[in-house]
Amino acid sequence: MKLVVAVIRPDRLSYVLEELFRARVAGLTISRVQGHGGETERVETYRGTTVKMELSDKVRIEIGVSDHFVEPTVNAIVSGARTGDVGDGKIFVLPVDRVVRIRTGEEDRAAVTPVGVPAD
Amino acid sequence: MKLVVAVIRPDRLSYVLEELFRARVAGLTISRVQGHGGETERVETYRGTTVKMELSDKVRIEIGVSDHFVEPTVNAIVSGARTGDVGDGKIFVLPVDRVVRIRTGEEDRAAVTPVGVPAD
Amino acid sequence: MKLVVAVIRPDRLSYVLEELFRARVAGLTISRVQGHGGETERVETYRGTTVKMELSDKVRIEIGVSDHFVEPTVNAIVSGARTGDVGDGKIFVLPVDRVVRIRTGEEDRAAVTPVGVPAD
Amino acid sequence: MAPAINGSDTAWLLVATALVLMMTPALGFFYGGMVRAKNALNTLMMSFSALGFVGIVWAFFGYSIAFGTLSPLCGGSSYFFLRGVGLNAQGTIPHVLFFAYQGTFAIITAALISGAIVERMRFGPYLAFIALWSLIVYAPIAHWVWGNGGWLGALGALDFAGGTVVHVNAAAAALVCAIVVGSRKDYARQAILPQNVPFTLLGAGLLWLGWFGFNGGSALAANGTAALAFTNTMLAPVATLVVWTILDLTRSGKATAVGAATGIVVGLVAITPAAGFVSPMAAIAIGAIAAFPSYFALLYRATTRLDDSLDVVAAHGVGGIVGALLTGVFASKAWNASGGDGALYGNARQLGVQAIAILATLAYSAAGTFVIVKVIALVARVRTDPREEGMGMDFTQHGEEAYSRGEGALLLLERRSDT
Amino acid sequence: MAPAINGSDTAWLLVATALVLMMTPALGFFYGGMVRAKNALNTLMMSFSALGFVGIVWAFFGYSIAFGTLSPLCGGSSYFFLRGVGLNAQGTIPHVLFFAYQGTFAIITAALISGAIVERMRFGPYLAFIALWSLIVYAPIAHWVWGNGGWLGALGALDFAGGTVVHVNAAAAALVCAIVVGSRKDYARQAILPQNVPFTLLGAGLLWLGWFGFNGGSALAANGTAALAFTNTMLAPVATLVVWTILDLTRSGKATAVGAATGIVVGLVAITPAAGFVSPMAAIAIGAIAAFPSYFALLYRATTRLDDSLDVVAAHGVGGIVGALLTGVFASKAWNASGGDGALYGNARQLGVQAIAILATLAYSAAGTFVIVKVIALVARVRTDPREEGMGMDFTQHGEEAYSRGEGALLLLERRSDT
Amino acid sequence: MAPAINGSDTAWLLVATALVLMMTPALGFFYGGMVRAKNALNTLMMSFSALGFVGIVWAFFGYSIAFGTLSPLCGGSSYFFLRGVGLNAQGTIPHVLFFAYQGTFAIITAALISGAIVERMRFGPYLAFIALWSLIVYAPIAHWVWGNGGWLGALGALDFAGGTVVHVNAAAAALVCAIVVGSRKDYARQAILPQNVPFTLLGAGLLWLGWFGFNGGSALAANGTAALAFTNTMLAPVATLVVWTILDLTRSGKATAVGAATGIVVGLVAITPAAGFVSPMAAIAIGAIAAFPSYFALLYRATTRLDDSLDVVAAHGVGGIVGALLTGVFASKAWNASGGDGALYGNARQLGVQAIAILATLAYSAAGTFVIVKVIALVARVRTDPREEGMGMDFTQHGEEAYSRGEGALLLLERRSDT
Ligand SMILES: Nc1ncnc2c1ncn2[C@@H]1O[C@H](COP(=O)(O)OP(=O)(O)O)[C@@H](O)[C@H]1O
Ligand SMILES: Nc1ncnc2c1ncn2[C@@H]1O[C@H](COP(=O)(O)OP(=O)(O)O)[C@@H](O)[C@H]1O
Ligand SMILES: Nc1ncnc2c1ncn2[C@@H]1O[C@H](COP(=O)(O)OP(=O)(O)O)[C@@H](O)[C@H]1O
Repeated sequence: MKLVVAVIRPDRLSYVLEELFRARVAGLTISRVQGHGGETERVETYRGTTVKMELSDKVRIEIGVSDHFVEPTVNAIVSGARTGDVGDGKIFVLPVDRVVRIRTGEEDRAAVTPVGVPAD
Repeated sequence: MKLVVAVIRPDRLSYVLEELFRARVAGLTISRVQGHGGETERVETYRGTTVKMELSDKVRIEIGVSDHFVEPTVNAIVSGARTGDVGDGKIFVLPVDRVVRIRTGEEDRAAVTPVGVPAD
Repeated sequence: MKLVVAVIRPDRLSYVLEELFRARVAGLTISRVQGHGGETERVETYRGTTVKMELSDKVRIEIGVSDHFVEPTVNAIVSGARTGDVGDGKIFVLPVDRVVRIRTGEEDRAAVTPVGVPAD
Repeated sequence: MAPAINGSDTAWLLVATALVLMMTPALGFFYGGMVRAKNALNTLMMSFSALGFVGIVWAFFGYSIAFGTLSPLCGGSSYFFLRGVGLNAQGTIPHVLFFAYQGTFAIITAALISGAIVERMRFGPYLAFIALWSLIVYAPIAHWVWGNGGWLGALGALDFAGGTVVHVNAAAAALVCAIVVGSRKDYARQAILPQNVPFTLLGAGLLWLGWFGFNGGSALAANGTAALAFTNTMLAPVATLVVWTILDLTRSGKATAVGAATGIVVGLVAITPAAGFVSPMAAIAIGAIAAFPSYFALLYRATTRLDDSLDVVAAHGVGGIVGALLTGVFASKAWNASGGDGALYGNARQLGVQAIAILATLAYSAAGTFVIVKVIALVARVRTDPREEGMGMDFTQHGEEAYSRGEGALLLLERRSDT
Repeated sequence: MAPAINGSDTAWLLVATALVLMMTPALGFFYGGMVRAKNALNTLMMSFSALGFVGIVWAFFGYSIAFGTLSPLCGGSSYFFLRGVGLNAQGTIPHVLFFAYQGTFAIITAALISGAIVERMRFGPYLAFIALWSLIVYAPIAHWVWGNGGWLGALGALDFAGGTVVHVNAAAAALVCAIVVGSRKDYARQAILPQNVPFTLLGAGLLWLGWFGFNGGSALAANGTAALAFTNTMLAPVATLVVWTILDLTRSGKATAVGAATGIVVGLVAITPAAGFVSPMAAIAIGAIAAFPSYFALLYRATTRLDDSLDVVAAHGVGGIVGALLTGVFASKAWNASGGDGALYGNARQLGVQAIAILATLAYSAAGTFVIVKVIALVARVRTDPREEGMGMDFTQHGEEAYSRGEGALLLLERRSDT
Repeated sequence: MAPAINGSDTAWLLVATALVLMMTPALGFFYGGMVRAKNALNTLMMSFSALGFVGIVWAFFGYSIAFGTLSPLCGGSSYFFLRGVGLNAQGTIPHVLFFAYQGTFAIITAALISGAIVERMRFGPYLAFIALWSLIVYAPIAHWVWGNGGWLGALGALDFAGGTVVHVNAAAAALVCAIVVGSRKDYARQAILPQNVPFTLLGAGLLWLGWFGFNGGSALAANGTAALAFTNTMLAPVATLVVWTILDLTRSGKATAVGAATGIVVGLVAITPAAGFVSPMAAIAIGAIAAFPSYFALLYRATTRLDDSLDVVAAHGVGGIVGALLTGVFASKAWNASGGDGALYGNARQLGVQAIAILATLAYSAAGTFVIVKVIALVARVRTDPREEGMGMDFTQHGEEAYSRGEGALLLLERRSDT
């Protein structure tokens, strides 16, 4: 089992979701994050205070998949998230010892195959 | 050392916390996330725009534990979070190379045993 | 490749960022989280309802680095985040199988070296 | 009644009416800030929708029931559908304006009740309830006290701007609703915290602004009585706010913002029946005294099984009763000849009259409310099931979220194909 | 004109002017709640800046163009830079006050247009547009209908408070702007959801409050006509809100909050031209009828390529036209002798006159707007590029964020060194 | 003084008083939007609590000190506890209303100071400070300028609605407080960004609305002077807003929303002393001119060690001084016979008188404030320790959060067991 963690642009999320669903990835968790990388910095001014914004909004996607599913998942994310401009983000693939589905107690593979979810 | 990552329903959090404290797990980090899985989708309408909400609110819990603590931690989460309906969430157990307590620089086991915390 | 995950105090973030940039770490992702540990609990009252706040605001930093970069990264975080009071937070170092830069498809080391970023 | 329309009275009542109408949205924010984010819109809508559903039935029937001249108990149907409500003078202002002014009272009184059943009552039944309630409960009681030959008015009950008609009345209904609808599933199980306290403060600030029209306008003229009612509407909450803050500080060492907003409203409620009858110093006394019972009622309520979620009873009920009784104590003909003297000025009887008005209102309102809710319950499910309640009323009742980010929201296909 | 200044008329107009001025910030919140968080400030600023840039040109030129006496088509330059605008009586109120009151109308009319081009129009060109538009389009049309010897007024067109001058006018301009500026890059591609529906409700509530000054004040006196206009301004939205809610419930089973806010505004728009001319029951009819065309126009628009983002056309255009026409149906001399009779009272011709006023306004406003935008486009880029649009207008146009957390924001060095 | 109460004057003053009272909550939002979320409630409470703690001492003592007739320096105790403040005419309005109107000024003046010490001053000492300050500093200065035989008034100082009494006075106090209380621990170290700019815009919009009552009401009648003051209160901020926006655009290419809100307030401050004395075109000039010094004062302040956190000095101090001086330039008997002529009309002396009023206010206010804060510091710790400051004032002072989610909040056991 692997945990695929991706950081993408917020406005690419809906495209990435479509790609993932098309790739039959139906279970995932996202969160709103902020990232720093090669993006050009933004300057903001509030009255006399001028600040450099080191961070830009991103969305973090976390997907637990069984090993043979890593490749299609990564590809789906890349094709949905890529714009070609600096700031598209990263994907990290982490090893997972164990996965549990809370509702049933099922483990690993079984745990990440959602019930009756048409993959789109 | 392991990192236990759980995604649960927001309204189960307080129950999960109680279970964890009872299990003497006193250090954890949570964040608000949104998840997609087998839950029935929600449709919302704003004037002429109708949208399908693919994501529902969840809470993500992250707990660094020493290996022998994994089992009780997972059990505590499951018993606090389970409702039996689709959407209860998942638990991922990830391997950890190293843990550092910033305050003291202590590593690994020592790092995750909070100071004078009565486990509830 | 490793993924360094740190939980720190919000008001230490800017110091930690400075330290990280000084350490030539230029790519990272942060998110707002809440933590429970040894901090003294806070009590709040809303009309007749009195509640104990088990969680305090923290910031979670996630940094993908190549192995030889782990040490300087951890040190930078520690020196920026430490106050010496309970609640300074933790650092977790997780193994990573694979890193992908979405924009280019580059993998691993290449993927985490941002373009033309003067490390501060 | 004076025959002619007076320009300055009209000018003031135009403003007063606008201010009171604005109180209902303000109430929405006062309430909406104290619920959870997933129920914010539903709570706001419970106030906003009263503008529509109470407003319309008021125009068609309510005004006539309240201000017709049929009998001491009911105004009758003479004004149904605004028949005979024209530009002629009612007192010294145009009749249409008098009608509009009174309508804003009916609207907010019904909206007040919502505080007791937020986060769980289904929206359709709620709409039916407030519409029926304003006709069956509010309009008659308004007639009793303010209507032509209403029996409580005839009895000499003093209620300058609605301490009993509006606040005690709404609180009795709220109590019944809270009991019949039942507690929220999380009540006393999980912490239910206010999603946006600034909204609650905004609501309190705008309510205060509107209340100047509510009390000051009840003089129905721009005269000394209006000025008195106005000044008292400023001073009473000032005193309540101070006492409330001190109580907070002595209790927990912390002066809460929710408490400040609550204290302001309690002071406004308490002075409502007295505004045009008592001296400014008496207004300060009333405001200060009223802080205590409401403050402790509120603490006590939270330890009980009664999920009067936003404490309509403690704030409007207790506050309204205290205000109505103290009106019977502090009222003074020296300040308003057309008013009355209270116990303090040798007329202890007034206290009794006030008590009768309170009891009559409590009894009729509670009974009427009970019947209405039960009847509605026969035709529709009044409260949401736990699952819907868990998802939040905003989605289940209104198909919306208060603060959307748009993440993971996909446009429905048919929609996209159109373009 | 009456020679003398009347105290109560002045008192009422002072308040009415303040209320109408407040409508522009309120509009900012009504609009600002419906956009995405990254464009919240930009949308708010489109209203707030109108207070400055339209306000100043109104004082210098606009008032004279609208209320000067040169010709039936244009007021001319006699009042430029407020020459001759003093404390003398204009009607029964001081001339300066009449000027200020009319200025608040010019400001909000221009701000209304912004709803069609939010989230994409560059701010500089927007400022130039509203300033020019208020002079070239608004002021002349105001003159036609309300000005001394304006041709539409002379023709007998009835527009009590600006159904055509304000709403139809703004909607025509909005339509042209939406087309010329073009759609948002995400329009019909991604879900664009309201960032803060409570703000939209707040805006609607405050707009209603202000509208009492807008319609009630248009009587320019504290008299029966003001009371009538006021009452109708309360009743029409009440009816629209009820019908709108029922339409929502029948369509999706859910009464939306955004819908409630929209319904209130549509009702206010529809009654604007009729307020002082029709009976209260007619106001209810107008409000109820007006709900239908706007409701369905709004649904239809969303299925088209026209990104009139906040539906200025469906709400203000359709609502304004329906209201103006229904004024020609329901107007009754029995309620306002200085008004007129509508088709219902045997004067079918009035409907024709109303239609002419509508068409003239639509034509001139559309044409004028088109020319202005095109001219501005010659000297400056009118819309943002997709990248800026993606980052959000708040940062790209204003260098700010609506809700900052301060995370990862570093004070710039020079700044720090100073201390 | 005219003996009789005038209806229309009373109507207008009723409204004006309500509007000015509403300015204090509005100020809370103007300020509250600019602080960090963890201090939002504390900042709001600093305004709201002034309604209570300043309001009550004003009723008991302040009014008498300001409007009693003892001496040119102090009004004395004749009106203590509202003795003799009844329904009799004060000017042409009821005395109680005059008292209430003046009270709203005392309240907001004290609240203005809070902008200089937000995010760090402990709440208890703050309450003590504003109560004492309003008695020891505000009331006497109000007496000097507006009181019966006050020496500055006698000297011929022109301050229509409080440029010196309110704004210069509050700014002097703010400066002293900022210095004595000291900077926030993060000031000039970390970026401190506004948590909710829409709230700041909401506050600015509502402040403008209220300011019409503040300036327009200061005519104490619904007459030409009120209309003039009103119109100028509309035009000056219009001009300031335009100039401010242009300055922003020229400086950074971006017109900021915080800047727009600030510009509006600066324009309102600048016109306050002049409102009823100058022509509308002069009001535009004053508003436009006043933008410059405040704009640059604000930029400069941020580069210094002075943590006048919300720039009370730059906005109200500089703006108030500029306005007071320009009153001495533009005032014209032609527009207000009971006013005076300024330098522009051959009366250079007026400028000197204005300067004296400013200096006297600055000196007395600064000294008085210093003494009060130091005395309070003897009995209580005035500022929070760094740890509390880091946690945020909302929790440490009020035991609340502005926007709770309820996550990880456990009901306390005793609480749960009760049910
Ligand atoms: N080493 C890293 N660890 C964690 N997140 C990173 C790392 N590098 C980049 N990111 C995330 O990816 C986003 C885009 O990365 P960036 O380097 O700016 O663009 P690109 O990947 O196109 O070169 C950043 O905003 C940040 O959120
Ligand atoms: N493969 C996955 N990777 C990450 N998170 C997941 C995954 N599958 C489910 N989740 C999270 O768990 C939540 C519930 O999962 P779901 O499959 O809907 O219910 P159940 O686990 O009861 O079948 C989802 O909303 C999502 O947040
Ligand atoms: N075992 C853990 N797993 C995950 N996060 C933890 C763990 N222990 C502590 N944390 C995070 O670190 C923060 C500080 O930890 P705490 O133990 O309170 O202080 P210290 O590390 O100084 O002893 C907590 O608020 C929590 O967010």
